[in-house]
Amino acid sequence: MSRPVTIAFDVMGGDHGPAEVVRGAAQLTLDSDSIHVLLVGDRQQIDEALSQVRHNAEHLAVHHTPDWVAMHEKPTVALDQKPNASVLLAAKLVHDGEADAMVSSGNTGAGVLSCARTFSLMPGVRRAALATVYPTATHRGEKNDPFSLILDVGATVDATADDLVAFAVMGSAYARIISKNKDPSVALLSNGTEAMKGPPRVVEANARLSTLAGVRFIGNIEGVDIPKGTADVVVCDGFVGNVCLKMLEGVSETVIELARYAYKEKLLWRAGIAMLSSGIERIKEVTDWEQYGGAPILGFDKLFIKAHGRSRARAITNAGKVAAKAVSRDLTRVITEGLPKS
Amino acid sequence: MSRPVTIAFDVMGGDHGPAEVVRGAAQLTLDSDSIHVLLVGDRQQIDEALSQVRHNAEHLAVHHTPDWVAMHEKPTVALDQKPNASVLLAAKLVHDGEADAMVSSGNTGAGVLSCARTFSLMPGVRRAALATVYPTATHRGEKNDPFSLILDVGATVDATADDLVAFAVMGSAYARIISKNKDPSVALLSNGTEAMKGPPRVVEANARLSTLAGVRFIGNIEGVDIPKGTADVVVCDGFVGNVCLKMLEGVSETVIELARYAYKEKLLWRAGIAMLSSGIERIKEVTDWEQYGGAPILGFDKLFIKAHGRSRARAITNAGKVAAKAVSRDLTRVITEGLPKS
Amino acid sequence: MTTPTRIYRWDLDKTYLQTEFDTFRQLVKTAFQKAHEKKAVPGAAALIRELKAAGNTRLCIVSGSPTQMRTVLTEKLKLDGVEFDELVLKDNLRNLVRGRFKALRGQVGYKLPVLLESRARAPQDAEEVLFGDDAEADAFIYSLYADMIARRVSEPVVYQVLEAAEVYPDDITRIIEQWKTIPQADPVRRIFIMLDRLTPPAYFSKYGPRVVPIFNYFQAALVLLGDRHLSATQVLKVTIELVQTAGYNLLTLSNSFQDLARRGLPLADVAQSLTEALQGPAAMLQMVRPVPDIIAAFSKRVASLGAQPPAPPARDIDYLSLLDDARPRDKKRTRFE
Amino acid sequence: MTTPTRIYRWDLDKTYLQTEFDTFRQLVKTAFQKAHEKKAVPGAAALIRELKAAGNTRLCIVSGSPTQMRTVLTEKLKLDGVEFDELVLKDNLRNLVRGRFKALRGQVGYKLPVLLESRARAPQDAEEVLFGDDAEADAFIYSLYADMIARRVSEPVVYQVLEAAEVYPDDITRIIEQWKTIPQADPVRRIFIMLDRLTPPAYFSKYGPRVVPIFNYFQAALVLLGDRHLSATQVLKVTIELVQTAGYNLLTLSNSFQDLARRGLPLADVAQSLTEALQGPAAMLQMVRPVPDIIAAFSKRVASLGAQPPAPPARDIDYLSLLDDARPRDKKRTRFE
Repeated sequence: MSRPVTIAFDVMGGDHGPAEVVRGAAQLTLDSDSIHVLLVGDRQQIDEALSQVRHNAEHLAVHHTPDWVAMHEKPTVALDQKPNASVLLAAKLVHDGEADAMVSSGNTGAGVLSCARTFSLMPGVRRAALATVYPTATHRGEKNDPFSLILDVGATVDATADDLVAFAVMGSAYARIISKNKDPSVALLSNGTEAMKGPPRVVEANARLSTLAGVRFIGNIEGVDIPKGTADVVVCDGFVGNVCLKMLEGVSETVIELARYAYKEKLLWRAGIAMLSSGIERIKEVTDWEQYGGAPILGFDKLFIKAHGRSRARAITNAGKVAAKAVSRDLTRVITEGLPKS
Repeated sequence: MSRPVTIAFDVMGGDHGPAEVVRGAAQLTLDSDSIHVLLVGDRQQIDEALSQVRHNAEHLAVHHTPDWVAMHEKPTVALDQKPNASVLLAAKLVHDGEADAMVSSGNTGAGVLSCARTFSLMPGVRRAALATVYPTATHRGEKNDPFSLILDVGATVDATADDLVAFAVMGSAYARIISKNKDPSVALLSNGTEAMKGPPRVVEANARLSTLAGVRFIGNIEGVDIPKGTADVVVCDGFVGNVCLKMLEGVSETVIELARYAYKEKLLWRAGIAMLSSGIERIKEVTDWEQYGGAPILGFDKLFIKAHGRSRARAITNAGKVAAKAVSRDLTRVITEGLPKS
Repeated sequence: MTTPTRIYRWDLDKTYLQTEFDTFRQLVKTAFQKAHEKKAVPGAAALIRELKAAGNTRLCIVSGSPTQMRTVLTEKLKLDGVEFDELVLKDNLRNLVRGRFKALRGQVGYKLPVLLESRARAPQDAEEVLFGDDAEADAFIYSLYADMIARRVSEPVVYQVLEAAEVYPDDITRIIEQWKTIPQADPVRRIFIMLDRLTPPAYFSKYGPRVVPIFNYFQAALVLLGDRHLSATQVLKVTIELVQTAGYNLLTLSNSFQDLARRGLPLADVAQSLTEALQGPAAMLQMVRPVPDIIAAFSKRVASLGAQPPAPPARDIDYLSLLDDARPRDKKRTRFE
Repeated sequence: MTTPTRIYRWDLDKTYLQTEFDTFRQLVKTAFQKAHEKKAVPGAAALIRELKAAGNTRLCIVSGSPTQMRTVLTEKLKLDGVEFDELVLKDNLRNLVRGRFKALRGQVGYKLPVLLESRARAPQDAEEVLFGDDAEADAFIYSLYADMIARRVSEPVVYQVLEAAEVYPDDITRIIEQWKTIPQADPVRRIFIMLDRLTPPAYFSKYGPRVVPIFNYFQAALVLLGDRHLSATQVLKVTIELVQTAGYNLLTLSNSFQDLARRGLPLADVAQSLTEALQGPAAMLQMVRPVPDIIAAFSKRVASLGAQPPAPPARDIDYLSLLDDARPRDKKRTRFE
């Protein structure tokens, strides 16, 4: 049995309400003996949700707070006004050692800000990064994983070359630990594969990564390589990464939309789609990444996994598992050791 | 009959060789009485290609040069070494009035650099932008066009707020003329829809566009809005735009790859796919934008349409038509009039 | 002694013993297990020992296991240091072969008369605490039994329930007659339901606050401390067994504590008693290490719940409408349902 | 005069007249068109007038149109100022009704004897220039005719070709006999093929450099200037008709000029003659405005081709293998084939 790990869940603020998060966390208490969950949110809603779902109460605790940050709220204002907002409280509980890492499917900005106000940056890291996995056409690692990791996707809008190098180290460590990929390839996202392509920060980061030990840097990649899965870890600033990530989501939605449109159109197509259904399920499984795990905020001494706002229970469960794995395999230490010594 | 327009085609350097470009240009001489084509490239290869294809020689001329820039060549070096490279020669012919606009499916950098060395920037424009259309889930304009325009996608890697404003004006004018969309909506790509979201250049551009007459600015959009088609014209710097554009291509390839994989897998799926074929054709038509026209370089006094390297004849024909339309509708004048007066 | 006799009635399989017989293979294995191979649910033996330690108590065990297993079961209980007063086993082998009671008739028709017979022999003022599990209809049968003795349920309802449960008519007559010989009383203090299948505790709220679903016997011990069937020191002894033999720790214990608190069980006095017991001189308590943490952890868990809502009130139970709930579920539920 | 007689043989439909009869509707319309409604191919009339102006020339027209149309066709040619010496029409209406020659037999079996008959009547030293189009087998028939007179093709080959073209046996006999009465000579200087269907010019390279596919009669005029059948001034007159009546301009003219140059036709002398003609005092030439541009444009187009490769050599024609090519295509090709 691994050493027990406690994951704090910000139960409030996800698109599907507290019940979905509670269900996902409850499932975690059944799936693993070594993971404990700490549900932070409105006690009554949590208990109401728990009354509907099997769970192991020995591995579950509730920290009540009626306050939370809604999706539309401005993070700074909301956290200033609500010191007991569930997401901030979850971060504080992690900081206080009540839990080892946190998961939230609520307002991303509020999550990142809660970390920034509560956690410390690792020595050698100047800015945090939000990383996320997405499915690709390539499979990798021990688990034959179709996912690549991309960071930053929104935490640091104006990353410097130093930041990009740190992101590369953090992403590499995370892929190694979570994807069981012993030696993940790391690439910089640019507008050309040549080392000199891109804005100065990217060019400089390329030069520095080329000589950094411990990271298997494969150079620059282009946008086309993102869905192809050319690199296991894609490094970029938060502005570019955020646009890319949201675009991938949009494309996925659009493809599904088109398929639905085609479905309505013609009887013959309908028959065809019925026959194809198992195949489409498989494609959807690879395409519809929203249901897989979450996005880690890397760079702080404590880990925060940001699950998608639209996460259903299964995504929450997976986010919790990922968080627990990162903690039990000591992600923070691995990253600290990998950062360039200055 | 519209006034005759001559389009110079850089025949060399596309992925499919000169024959494909010649075929596309030859078709143009059949499709329109008012378009002339000037084929710049190796005379022997051009004649060889013409021997295979119907064309109207009255609307076609050849400018021979054996030199050209390959895809892998570094533009500055190649153009320095080959002053008679087809793409540079095409630009010079446009500059000299032998043609009104140029089309190339070769090395993009060499194309843009040829323009930069040969054409003049319009007054009020500090940096050029490479724009391209891509298919979306939304339809727009008189032609019920599923395409949105995005710029810059690679010409100006580090755009300032001023540049982004100029790009918005250029994109708006181009959409108005080419897509017959009387009042195209224009948006800034950012990591959030709020006006204050994004790096300083984007925030400032947002503020300036909000008060600029002549452009229907709808604010910031996110990556998810790109495939949705929320805006008719998407404005961003060349770094972000390049990554996005190439990612869209990669996603398209990946989806097709997955479909092909599914096809092989199972007899039942094969039957289903056969039934669906017309539906898939329709989806592919909307998804597989590589065959549509090309990407205009905007900001110079002369127009350059960059066709995709993988362009087949049909794409070349369309690129030529788009170029001719832009010339005959006086795109340059429309843009100049729309720029903010300083 | 002024305290009345206390009767603790226990089911065996899944309540006292960790039994798996959902597959035929498990069933056969269970049937041929030796005494020392059988495993008790963590804390069950310690809890029974502590309950028995008060004296003037009776431990009555009713099991669906066949009489042929009496020897091995007796031996197992002896190994665990559990002294019982009654051990009722089922009279034929058929039930074993069928694996478990397939029909409600099998449960109601067997357990209810056994309980009534045992009660008939008991002192009239004897209090009872019953232990069952969520695998079968224990909550239903125990509650029906309690309410029959208290005459909170009418003869026509009992008749209808037995009929709906497909108990044979002459068995029904016998049960009703037996019942009538038992003087009216309200002896059942608690019905503990061990959540072997992790049925959500709220599922049992329809049986009223008398029924307390538990994830472990530490929770039962806490409730019994509040009910004054155990002392704080005895609770600690049960706890020590859980920590030492089943890997329980501060986290699981305090989570279990909070779980009860969230369900509205009044634990303030319990926490107070535990604190005092821990601060006492008894060196044995040092085994729960680190000592001061346990109370801090419990307090923190309770504090983190905010204001405590009132405990749920007692309620009348509508047995007829609960009959369906009480029917045994056919399969162990899978994890991802 | 020391120059020998020059015979210009013209096809009518699609070579001289802009005729559309690919659909039944077009066919009927063509049949009932009045003379002034018929339109000549731009520059054709001017070219014929200039060719005729040299004197000692014969204009022989052979058309597949039926004899019933003689009046309207004669009237049309008169309206255009074209004076012909022969106008051979087809002897029955069937061809009109069938729209156009459906079989090679219809073409070879009709046109070849007509050409041979006309040649039999001509002075032995008469040179010939033939005009046809790419809609039918004109390049094939004209080349065969030329090579038969020159005896570059043997009797067995002619026989096989006619047989393969399904010409009736007695017709074959008559054709061969007629041929034998004609003295050996090599009078055919050029065969122009008007590219009505925009067949790629290279398609005709198998007929050797004698066959010159043309996109317009400006190209024919340029070649005839090189062949000394026209003067530079005459070429400019043809050009002026094209500019004034058909929207030709500097661009289309210089493109046409370059097209010939690319195909290896030697145009250096032609350009020189044109330059001199334009620089002459004739005020008429001022109509081609802006005057200096035309030569500059032509020079630029030629210069932009780099070094001129050698002109293609004359070659023997393998008529048997070309029979399939010569069969009329069934439909006008669509644009996106």
